[in-house]
Amino acid sequence: MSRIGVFVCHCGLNIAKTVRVSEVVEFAANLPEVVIAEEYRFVCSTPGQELIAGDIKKYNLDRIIVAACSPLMHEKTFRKVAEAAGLNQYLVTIVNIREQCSWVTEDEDVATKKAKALINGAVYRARLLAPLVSRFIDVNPEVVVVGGGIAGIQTALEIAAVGRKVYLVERTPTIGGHMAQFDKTFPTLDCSACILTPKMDAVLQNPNIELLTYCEVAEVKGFVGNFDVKIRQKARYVDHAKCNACLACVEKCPGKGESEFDEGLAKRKAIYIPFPQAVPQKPVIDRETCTYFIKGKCRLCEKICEQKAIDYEQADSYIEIKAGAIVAATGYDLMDVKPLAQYGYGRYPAVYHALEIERLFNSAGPTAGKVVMRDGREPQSIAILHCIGSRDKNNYEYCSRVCCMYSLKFAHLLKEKTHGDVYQLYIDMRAGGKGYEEFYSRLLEEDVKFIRGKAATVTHRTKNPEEEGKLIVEVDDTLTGKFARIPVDMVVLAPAMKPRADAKDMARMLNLSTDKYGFFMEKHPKLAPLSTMTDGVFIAGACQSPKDIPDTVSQATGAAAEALTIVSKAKMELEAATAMVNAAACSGCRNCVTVCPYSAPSMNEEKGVSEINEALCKGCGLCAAACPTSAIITRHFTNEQVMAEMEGLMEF
Amino acid sequence: MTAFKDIEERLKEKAKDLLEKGEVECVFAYGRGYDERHPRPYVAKTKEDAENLVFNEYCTFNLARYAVKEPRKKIAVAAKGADSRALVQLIQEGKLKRENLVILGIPAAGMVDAKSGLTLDEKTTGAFANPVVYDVLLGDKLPEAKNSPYEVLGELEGLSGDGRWEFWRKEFARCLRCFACRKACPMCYCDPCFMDQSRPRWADKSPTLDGNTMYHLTRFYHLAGRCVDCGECTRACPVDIPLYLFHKRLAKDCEEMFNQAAGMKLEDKPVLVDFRVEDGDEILL
Amino acid sequence: MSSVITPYLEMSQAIAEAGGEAFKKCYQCGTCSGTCPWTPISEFSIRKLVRLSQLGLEGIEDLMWSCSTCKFCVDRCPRGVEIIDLVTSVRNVYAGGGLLPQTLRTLVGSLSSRGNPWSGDQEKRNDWAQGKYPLYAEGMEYLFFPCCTGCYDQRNVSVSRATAELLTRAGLSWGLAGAEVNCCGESVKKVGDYELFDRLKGNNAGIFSGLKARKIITASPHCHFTFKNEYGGAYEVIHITELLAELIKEGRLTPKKDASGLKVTYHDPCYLGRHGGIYAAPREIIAALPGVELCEMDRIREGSICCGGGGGGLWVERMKGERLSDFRIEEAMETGASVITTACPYCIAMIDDSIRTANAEDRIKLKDVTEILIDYLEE
Amino acid sequence: MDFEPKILGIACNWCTYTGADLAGTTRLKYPQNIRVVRVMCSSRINPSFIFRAFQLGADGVLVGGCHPGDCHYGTGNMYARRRLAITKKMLEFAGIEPGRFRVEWISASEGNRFAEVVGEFTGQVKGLGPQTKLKIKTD
Repeated sequence: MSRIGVFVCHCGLNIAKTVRVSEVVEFAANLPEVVIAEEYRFVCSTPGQELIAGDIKKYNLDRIIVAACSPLMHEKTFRKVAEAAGLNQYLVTIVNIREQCSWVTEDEDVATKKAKALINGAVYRARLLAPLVSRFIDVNPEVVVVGGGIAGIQTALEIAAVGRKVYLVERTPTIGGHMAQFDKTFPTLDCSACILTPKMDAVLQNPNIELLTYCEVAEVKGFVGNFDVKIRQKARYVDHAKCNACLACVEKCPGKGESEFDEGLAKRKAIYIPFPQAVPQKPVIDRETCTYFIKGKCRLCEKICEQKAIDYEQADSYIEIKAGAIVAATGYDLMDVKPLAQYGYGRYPAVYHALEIERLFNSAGPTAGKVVMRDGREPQSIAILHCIGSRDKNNYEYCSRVCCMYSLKFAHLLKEKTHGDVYQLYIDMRAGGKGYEEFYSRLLEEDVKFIRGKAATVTHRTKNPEEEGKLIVEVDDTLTGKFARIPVDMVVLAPAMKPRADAKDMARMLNLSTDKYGFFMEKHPKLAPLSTMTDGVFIAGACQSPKDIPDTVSQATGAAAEALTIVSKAKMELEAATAMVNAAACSGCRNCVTVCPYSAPSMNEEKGVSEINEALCKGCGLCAAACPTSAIITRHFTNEQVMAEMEGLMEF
Repeated sequence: MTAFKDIEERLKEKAKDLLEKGEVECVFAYGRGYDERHPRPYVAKTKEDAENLVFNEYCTFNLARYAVKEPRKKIAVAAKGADSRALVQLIQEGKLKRENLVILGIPAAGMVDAKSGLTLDEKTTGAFANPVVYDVLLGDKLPEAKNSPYEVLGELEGLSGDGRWEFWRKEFARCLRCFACRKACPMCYCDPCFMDQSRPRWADKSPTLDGNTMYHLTRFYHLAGRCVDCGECTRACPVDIPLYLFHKRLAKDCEEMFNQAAGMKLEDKPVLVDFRVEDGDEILL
Repeated sequence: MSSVITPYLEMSQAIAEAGGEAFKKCYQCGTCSGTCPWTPISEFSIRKLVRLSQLGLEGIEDLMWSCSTCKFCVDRCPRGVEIIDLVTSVRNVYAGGGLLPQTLRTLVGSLSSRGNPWSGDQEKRNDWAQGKYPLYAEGMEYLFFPCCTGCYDQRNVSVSRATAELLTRAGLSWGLAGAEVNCCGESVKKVGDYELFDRLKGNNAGIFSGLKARKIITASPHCHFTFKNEYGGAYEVIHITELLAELIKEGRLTPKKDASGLKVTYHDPCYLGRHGGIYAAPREIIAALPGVELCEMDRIREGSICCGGGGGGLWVERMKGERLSDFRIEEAMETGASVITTACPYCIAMIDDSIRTANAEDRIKLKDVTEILIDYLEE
Repeated sequence: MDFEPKILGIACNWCTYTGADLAGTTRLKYPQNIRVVRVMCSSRINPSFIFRAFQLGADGVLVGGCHPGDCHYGTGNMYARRRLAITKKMLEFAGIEPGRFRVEWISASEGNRFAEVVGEFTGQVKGLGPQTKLKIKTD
């Protein structure tokens, strides 16, 4: 037998105007196991709360029912009152007689009757409630950041700044990401390297950051506060512990490969660092282009290395890390524009994509900063084509957000470097951002020709002698309504930013959802843009959607704060109203394992029954309804509790 | 069509061969009962046992019912059309492993329910003549039934709601709660069954109309999208409740709504632990 | 046009209701008009047509007859606007108002009274066959449907004969559609006369189902498109080039005559290529000629340029310098080819006309793929 | 006296229950035959709850959840949709008027929709009269 106290609130006249409170109280007082029923003008007020606390002690109540406003309003308030009075908070039941009773009818009889039914249901349910104890688990204090572009670098630095250990995992041989490839950044035109390399160096110097380059995440297990992350260290064939970064090996190496960093516009050695300011400064050997690996002979690097750091026998190895939180900052890929044959990329050498032109601008790039085309000429006229693959149903429907601005930047740099004619072919000029519209305005004054129309075709088919030797960009200049043929020396495409080719694999490992393109889904587009559906995993930068550097850095800083809210606690409170399996009743059908979006249930193959990891459980009850044997108990919403409430409600 | 006698011979041969080579620990098939009309499930563990195997038109049992109890052993199972679907469904549910099973497929038409004398076909149960998955086929493939297995529902579907309730009320009222249906069903592997639970108690322990209704409706639901239409429940029922009609109707609903029939493909997921975003709300109307 | 505009949304609504609804998605980027082959050579702007429909503005009637429904813009449109549907619905709305140009009136009139666009006598539909080929009867494998143009247009009649001859030599079981069939209706649908289209379709569909046709071979990609996408019958629709390529692969037709030194180019018909997705089959047929050299033009396959004959264009008079086929033969000649091949009666008619008006007969010959195949079939 | 049906509502905490609250906050009026049980997610609803509700004397049962795609738990309502669709078919085949059972996706911002649905559904159930088929006979 339980001892239930019922407290009915007038809420001033909000309830009392339509519900005959005294009649309801009298009704409640006569329900079985109800020891005391009281009414009060404002139960949520301090005296109201004191009334409840007093009655709990006075009548030795072990359940309380508050009939007042919606539980979404004051459930927390009354739970606190109960806890303070020594009653477990889960033994509080709120009956909603305001939002779902007194406010939605004017008929006193009807409202009073419904209030009674609702209280009756609550009494039925309350008898079956059980105290629940919040449990705490230890939290691993470390954070894994996946991706060493500007987003990952920023996140790692912020977390390290408060003294927490960070593992920064980068799959290429250096951190820096796409930003390291850029020459200038819009709209301020600061030199990208000048603002990025100090940060890269800071990563290297920071004792709280363990830099794991040439590494990939192989497996993620566990849950918020307790992740087990397995990292694959790809074989570098160079022992970085021994290497002193003299780079004599690079100089001597006869092997040649296409420089990924220079977008294939230059060669690199088989043993290489991607670019001079790479972090770390120590090289790796690319098996595919190494003479020794191809022909079995050479070993020049080994001969030259005084440190004896070359190790051709090196194999992939694995590093296991325990982490409290994970930040995914895996960035983007540029869309492959070759399939869009109308723009001639790959067919005409004078057609470049955005990252290629970035490298041409860069003084450390393949042309030492001169805009020189593949045939050695300096272009005297250039067309920049916006929205290649973006805002396009046939490719990517979204706006890639950064292309308008970097196209303006290209126009500026091209003007500056070539003094040639520059055309911008755009659909809509999107310059929303601090200083962006001003930058657009500046470019208009720089005598760049803006043509409102999406380029239709890039062709070599000339129509008159002036067009000879040029590429012709065909476009409807929509503002005049005239068809334009623009003869140019060079064409620059602004392709869509798209998710990494393997974003889906990463999403699977981290249990993230992706949108229809493959970008990682945030938990809420407005109110939780850095969180994901998996607690403890956060996202930053272009892996969530196309983004420019300022937005990426802001997100990265935010994601660091999010990760810190988890790892700054030694212990973490777990949801108490979770599900559990009554092993004796489990028939091992696996329904729960199949349906749970949080992977909380798993099969104990030995015992043939399922088990629920309560740290992962969110208490939705999906599994309980899928369980044919009623073996799953959803605490606070058990089958008996729900059905008892139904029974109580249907009595009146 | 291969004669039952020939199938029996091939069954014996194959069973002997498998047992002799040690490829399986035992063979689930049929043995002689007290007369020809009443064969019984039989487990051959040695090649000598294999001599005792029989097959005739009365071998209606769905042996998946027994196979499901041996998830870890390497076993061979004789499986007619619906039986093979049950095995597939059990594999989908992780209850059996394909690699542990040697499925001895039996194309069979003209099976007869010894009790009622009715032929098993699309008008009753077990419409599938050919096994859907097998390792060995012990007879020639048969043409599949031309008519829909759901045509038989027409009469009941033609009744008014009140008429249908009257029909089921009378049927449920006769239920003795002997649980033969669930014991015979290969998909009813739950131990314990929800009906054996005390928390919550879903129905009265004694057979009352209300409790029987709850039991049968819930069991029908648990089998929705899983029932392979073998008809074992109905043949097992001592008071001849036509349970298969309700199962068939839910199978039809699942095919219409989710485009999937139970136990047809190894890679399917049972429909009620699966979803598609494009399921659409019209299914709720 | 007045320089002040007032949106006339009722008209916009009427166009939407006639099936052009997709114009709502357009953001006026100009991809369509930049891609459209008419833009550089005429005043026509498909983008402007979309814009005028969005606001229901006048002026649209001056633009609407130019489009040859070649689908180039539709394939490129980043918004997924079904521009051809829009064009036909604009035509439907305005033609309903009596704005059909004179030349198209002849087309519509002939289709309405005689069931073909060439004012030919219905009973003479199969005269080209000179009684050499059987009519289709139940049990035969293929029903051959030569386009009306292949029945009545002199240049195209020879294509029909070549086709019939190839089918016979391959030993197929086939028969001709009887004289009671009529035009597939593709052009008249694109001209916006939905009602007449439905009538033509109804007659043909009735005949096909009466004959229990299982596989229909079409000579014209326009018939191919229409039977496949608009009729919805329970038969397979096969374009002749698909079938011939298959027959060559199977060894049932083998060109043996030496074609060394022969340079051939191939023009992709819009309705075979972009509408039908068939690019490889005709090229495989050409490649089967022993020693032949296929000299491709610059703009081919998905990027091919229309001859101008689609969407009713065959019946629209155009000024010199505004005929796409004129440009197309120039492009063909640039390749160094001595023969331009194609696989559509409309393309044949348009290109034939261009070659003759340009007096280019001695520089380039026009052959249908079937014709060139039969030329080289035997030594 | 007019027949006043008993209607059981089962609403998910995040969308429909909140939407029902909003109906109250905006002082919309709707028939008060409904009594709502709050669960965390529509996927918590076991079809046996629905059978049970009818046995307990409900004349109608209304289930509310988040719109597909908006489930607080990601995909809960997708499973619920399939389960409840089957439940509906079962009731119909057993001969229980399918109009006594309804599933609606009502978001937290759709207070008016909640009131509207409840109004409509109450009227519909009223028209069907008392549910006696599954109701447990106590006498």
